[in-house]
Amino acid sequence: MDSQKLKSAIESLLFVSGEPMKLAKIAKICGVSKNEIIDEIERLNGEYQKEERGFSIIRKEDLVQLATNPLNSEFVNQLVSSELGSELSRSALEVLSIVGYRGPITRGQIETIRGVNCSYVLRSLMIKGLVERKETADIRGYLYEISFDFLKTLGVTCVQELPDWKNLSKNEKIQEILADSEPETAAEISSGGEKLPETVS
Amino acid sequence: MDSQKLKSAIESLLFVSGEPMKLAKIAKICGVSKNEIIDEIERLNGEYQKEERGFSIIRKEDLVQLATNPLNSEFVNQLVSSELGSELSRSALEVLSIVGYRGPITRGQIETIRGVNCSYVLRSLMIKGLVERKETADIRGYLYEISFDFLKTLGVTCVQELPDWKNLSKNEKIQEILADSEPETAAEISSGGEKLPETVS
Amino acid sequence: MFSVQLEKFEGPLDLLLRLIEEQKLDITRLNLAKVADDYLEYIRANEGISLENLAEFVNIASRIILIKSQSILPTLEITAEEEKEIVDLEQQLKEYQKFKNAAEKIGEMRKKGDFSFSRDYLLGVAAAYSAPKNVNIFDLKKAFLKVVSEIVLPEKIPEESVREIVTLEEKIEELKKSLTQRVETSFQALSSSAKDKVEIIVAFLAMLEMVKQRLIDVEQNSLFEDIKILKAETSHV
Repeated sequence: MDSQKLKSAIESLLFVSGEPMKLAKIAKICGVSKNEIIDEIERLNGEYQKEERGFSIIRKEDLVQLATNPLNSEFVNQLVSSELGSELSRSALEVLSIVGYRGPITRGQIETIRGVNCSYVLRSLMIKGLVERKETADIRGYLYEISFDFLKTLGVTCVQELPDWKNLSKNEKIQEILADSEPETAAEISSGGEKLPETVS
Repeated sequence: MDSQKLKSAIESLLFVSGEPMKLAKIAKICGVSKNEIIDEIERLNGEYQKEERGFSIIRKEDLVQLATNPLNSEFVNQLVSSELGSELSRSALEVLSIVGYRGPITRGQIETIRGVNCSYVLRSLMIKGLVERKETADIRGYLYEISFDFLKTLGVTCVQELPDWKNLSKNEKIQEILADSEPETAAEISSGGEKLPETVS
Repeated sequence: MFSVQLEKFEGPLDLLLRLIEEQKLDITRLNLAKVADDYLEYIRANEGISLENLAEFVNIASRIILIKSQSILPTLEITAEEEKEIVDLEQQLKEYQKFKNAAEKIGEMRKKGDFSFSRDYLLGVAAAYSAPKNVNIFDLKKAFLKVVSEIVLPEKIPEESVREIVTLEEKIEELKKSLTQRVETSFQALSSSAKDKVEIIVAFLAMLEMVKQRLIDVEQNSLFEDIKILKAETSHV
């Protein structure tokens, strides 16, 4: 692989990976030696600095990670605080209510109920700490539920205290649509897997 | 802010956001006009392409998202698995094309073009996250449009890069048929025009 | 002869386009008439059509019958509304063909697998509890009720389509009735204005074609009497 292509591949890999990547892993994926990766990464980082790009590569021994240029931290902080502090969208509120009345529940089931992909909404609810998830041992993958913090904010001790919970949590329409798409949901989980990363940290 | 600094800030913001960002939001954070952002993003994307970088900026209407260069997918694929690449049925591809070239579009309009009910196909495309919908204030109900994820699975940066875009996106004859079939009222259906019934609402 | 018979078609346009493309024909009124028999035959056989799409197949069938009838008996009068329906169908098919071709191209692009990947939302940002303003338990209940109200159970689709079919069948009955009348008129007109016997024979053959199509039945009491044209007894469509 020529230097240009290798640089491009490294950028793509570091961009997508949320966690620090082992040099050896990058080398293996690109089919070149670790030293070539080290050289290329140094060259890349030099370019980022010289051209004042928005990125910078952080290296600690055998691990590398793509991050933002510290000079832009003012803008980045503004973005993060506005995202975290933003009001709940209508779809966020809907997903939240499904997690409240039907949780613990899988992403696939939430999507079956709403008929819309929910991966982004769920992720934003988790980052805001309103929803938590736990891993199951079976094929269902992750189960989502309302966080303890959010319950406290709502002034209840458990979801069962949500208005009309007993009745609404057993809603027939929801039971029916979930039963209808049972095989479909199972297949999706086994073939696709969760798009969300392992950790939100 | 000079062009170099602005470019850098945009890169950092898009990197951290991960999700599509509104042009207006970037403009607000950077304290410049929306047009300056548009210009800078076009310049950035040009650079990415010319220099074969690992990035690519995807744009849809007022939203932009930073993603990887599609030419690096063989490497990135080894790192993350995408659930978006699963094989689609012929009918799903037809609906996707119509939504892609003609969106935002109502379900009734899609059905006028295909001559057949599309509610099930649309639902599954929305659950997959390939199609999105937005509610309208008027009687048309939902408008469907293509998602960023769909554009990413084709490796294009905007809908205008879809094959034969010019020919398929605007067509007077089809506009006419669509105009004829709208609004959809009970009276029109029972009179048996070329309109298809809205069986699900 | 009828290789599409066993295939499952998603809609009438899908089927029509396939019949036309199979014979490498352009989308024209004349060619629609040519594939009319196959189209009607497919609907008669019926097996490949899902219940929820039957209404659409039947709806287009009424136009196909009209196109066919007119190609056999050019003097057949059709209303302005019917004419518009036929023109619209041609147009619709042409448009559908474009999107069908585009869908194929898009399918190929996806198969190539040159995907772009993005990062997850706020990846690397620490989760921090931020309570939403002005959301209480009753907002959650309200949102949940909205979610429930928007659920559409799949069973409803065929049920409503069946109701639709009933009205469409009535519509086709109507069409047949009016066709029969018009055929009768146009046969008489045709044969009375015929310059020679050849023209009468042509008209007669046209009528027989319609009999074959089960659109009409003919009745002749004795050899040289007038031929009566009746509505077909058996209705297949």
